[in-house]
Amino acid sequence: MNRRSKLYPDFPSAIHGIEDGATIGFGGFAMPGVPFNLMQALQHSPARNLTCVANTTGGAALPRMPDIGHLVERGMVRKVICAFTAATRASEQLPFTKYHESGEVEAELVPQGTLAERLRAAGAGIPAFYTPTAVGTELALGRETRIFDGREYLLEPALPLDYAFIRAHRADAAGNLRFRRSQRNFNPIMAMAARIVIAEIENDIEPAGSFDPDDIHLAGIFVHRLVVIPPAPAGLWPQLREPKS
Amino acid sequence: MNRRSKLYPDFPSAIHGIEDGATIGFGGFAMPGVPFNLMQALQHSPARNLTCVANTTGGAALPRMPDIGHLVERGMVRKVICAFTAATRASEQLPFTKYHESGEVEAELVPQGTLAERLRAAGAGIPAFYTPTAVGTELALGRETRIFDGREYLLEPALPLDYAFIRAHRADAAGNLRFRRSQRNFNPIMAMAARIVIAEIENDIEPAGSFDPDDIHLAGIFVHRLVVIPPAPAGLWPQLREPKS
Amino acid sequence: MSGLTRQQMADAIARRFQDDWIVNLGVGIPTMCSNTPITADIIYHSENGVIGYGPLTAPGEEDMHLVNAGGQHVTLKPEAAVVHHADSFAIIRSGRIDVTVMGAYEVAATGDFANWKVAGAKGGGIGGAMDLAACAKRVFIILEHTQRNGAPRLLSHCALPITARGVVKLVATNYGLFEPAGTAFNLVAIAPGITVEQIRAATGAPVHIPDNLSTIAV
Amino acid sequence: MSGLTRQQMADAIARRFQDDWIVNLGVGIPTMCSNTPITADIIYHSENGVIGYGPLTAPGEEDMHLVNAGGQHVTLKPEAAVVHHADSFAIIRSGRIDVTVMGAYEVAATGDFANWKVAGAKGGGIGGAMDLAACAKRVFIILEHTQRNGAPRLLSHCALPITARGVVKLVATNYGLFEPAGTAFNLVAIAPGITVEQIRAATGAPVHIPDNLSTIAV
Repeated sequence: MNRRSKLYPDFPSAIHGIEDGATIGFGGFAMPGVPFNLMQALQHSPARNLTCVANTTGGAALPRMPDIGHLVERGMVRKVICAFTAATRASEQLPFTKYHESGEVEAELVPQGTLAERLRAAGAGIPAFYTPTAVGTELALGRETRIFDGREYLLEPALPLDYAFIRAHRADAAGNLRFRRSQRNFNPIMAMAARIVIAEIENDIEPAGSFDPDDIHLAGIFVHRLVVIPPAPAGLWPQLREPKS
Repeated sequence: MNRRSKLYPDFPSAIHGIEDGATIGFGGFAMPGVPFNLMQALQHSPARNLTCVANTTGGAALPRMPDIGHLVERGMVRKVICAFTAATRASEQLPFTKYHESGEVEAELVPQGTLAERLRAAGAGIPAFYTPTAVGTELALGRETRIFDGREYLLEPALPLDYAFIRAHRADAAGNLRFRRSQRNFNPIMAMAARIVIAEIENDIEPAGSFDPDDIHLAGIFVHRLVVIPPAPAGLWPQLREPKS
Repeated sequence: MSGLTRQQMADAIARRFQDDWIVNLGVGIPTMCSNTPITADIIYHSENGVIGYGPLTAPGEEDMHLVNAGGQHVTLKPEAAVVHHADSFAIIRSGRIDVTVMGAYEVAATGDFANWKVAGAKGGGIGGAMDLAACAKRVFIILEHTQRNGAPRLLSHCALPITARGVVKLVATNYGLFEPAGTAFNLVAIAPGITVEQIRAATGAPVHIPDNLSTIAV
Repeated sequence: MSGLTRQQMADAIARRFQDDWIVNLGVGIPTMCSNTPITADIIYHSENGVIGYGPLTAPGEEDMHLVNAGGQHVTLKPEAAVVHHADSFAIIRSGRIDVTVMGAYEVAATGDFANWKVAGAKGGGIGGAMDLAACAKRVFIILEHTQRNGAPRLLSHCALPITARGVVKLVATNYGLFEPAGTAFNLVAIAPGITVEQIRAATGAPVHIPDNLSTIAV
């Protein structure tokens, strides 16, 4: 092997070199699979003018874990691209909302399936595709649509990422990853959409060849940097949500 | 469970009801994952005017196993959609070629990645997408192209199937499937593109819950009929190819 | 709130589920459909890629890697399989969800509904609702019949930005079960203790009453 | 056939591979690149979804579930992973293949090449060639310098239907290594025992000869 090791000793070194203006995607859905530790490290990096892509800007549920809202509060974010940019209940407010309403941060609201497919398209070399989602809604205003077989579809562009921050359960030294249960969610497609993929891993890195090649959820060719999550409290782990009132 | 069993006793019963004019996709690439037994059963069915989708029309290599060429020879096929509709060497000829050249059977030649993506699109509710493949070639003549970010792309439609015939290594009673090694190839995406999925399985059907939910290659909701492949010679199994001269 | 409880509204919807249906339950009251004892053998699908989940996990036994689309910890049935987000929405967009049950702010007689953006807000919370609404075979909605101030939520036309156009097949409120029928709602069944007059007064669209009006069993 | 053998042509290409490259080898002579002893640590990708395969399997030890894109039985390296066909071509179309090495009937100085359809044929055999040619970072071609009748395969313009336009970066023939340069080929290195005059006579486009012409090590 002439290959350089993908293993980084800690989160700050794993996220080194993120340029101002970069587009970063964050995996995860609810608690499982969110790269909490990488997101926390990013808060302390000098990167600015970021475009952040994730399911949600975060902060709606307790306990509050590292999320895009924290980056916004630190003035690091130019734009978010999410399926939730505001709370779904009129009685709630996301931390992000005041920055959005003041015009400080731009937001692109994207249906979750369209978000997933735009990421998948970027990772698959597809520049644009048509989807039935959002046709006839405010999100389609002024947008290009087209009829196929009598049904109207919306043209959607790929959403390529500079970086993907992801979290996985197990990794081998070649960067092959396995996710556990609903931890998988956006993580593989964020990775495939990105130029550089940084993964926090819940277990020690295993030797290449530890996984059956049939049982790899994300091939190592997509994964560039690995960092092992230490036990709590040094490392951040999913917590039980407080029930909604 | 009120659910009807997905298990069928033999290949003829598993392929019952294929209508004239149906579009059928066949998984497999080279020998691994080809549903030889279902294809053999189909040769003896009354279905006619079929549109057949697969990587190749078959018959280029020895030993010759059941392939689309056999269906063509029996007059069952109206059209094929394949990445190989003729041999790549001038010195070879596919069994399909004479039916194609005589105009008896129509052929749509599709680059392999475009074929895979058109199937994937059908299974993902995407009616059409853009791809860089085949731009500037004979296959793009008269076709719609479009520039994104300065690069030219070809519009490609989804390729939905009425039936997918596939082959897998293991199945549970819920129809969850596992493929082994390069047997996976087109099989999961053929299945997702189809209304009805018929799978020949290389091992006895295992109880639901036998597989870790993280290690299922095709979810049972996509799979409608299962049939277990008997040992040779009653069942057809991949053979070693004779080396090309 | 008179008429059906939240669980009874969910029950009235869940009893419509049929064998082999693939069902997606939205956050809130729709989630309660999984508490309804029904004989139909259905498969629950969650946007985050969990196919074949079962009841909520007992407290203390949560699997921290496993939640449904509402972030609740759930159990898995033996037939369960996990896929990634793009494959999960491939299932949705390709029309394989037999019914999606969602909450809403408003439903119109046209079959439109609104559930992602409140009046005057910048931004919204769409999640998977637009994909599900546009692509599921059936959209069932559960919502309180009126707002807290008594204003109707069942309308001739939605005032809020819609989630999808003309897709709602069935609506459960605390007053009854309704079908959007274009310019009016058809009352399918009425909640015990509720009168047709109460419904007409609380609905922002005409309501057709069938000759033999059945009462929802609770 | 004078000049390089088929294996030597493959060797001349394989020695250009660099550490960490993801390499896709086409059927025929390109496959022989995997026989070349090189120090670069590369990863082989096959269209049928095999990432990280190794040498051909020894006779009698074939895994009947495992072949490369040429249908040959191969071994797996420890880092191997298997994906389905759509994901395999996602890797290709998204530009992650560092080099694709293919055979061809013709290559043009313009960087066009033709390898899927013979003259006068109805139908063709494209396989993954058009996807790879359109999307790989580099397209390297290996082919005999001339047809059996002596007609050139390196041309100003392809006569056969092309596979992709303007993509070829490097060409290995039995006569040498060439770079398409628009209206001419640049001769990068010459095969031992071959003369510049032989090359010029057998090439259907102008050939630029560098001042210090190197000879391919065999």
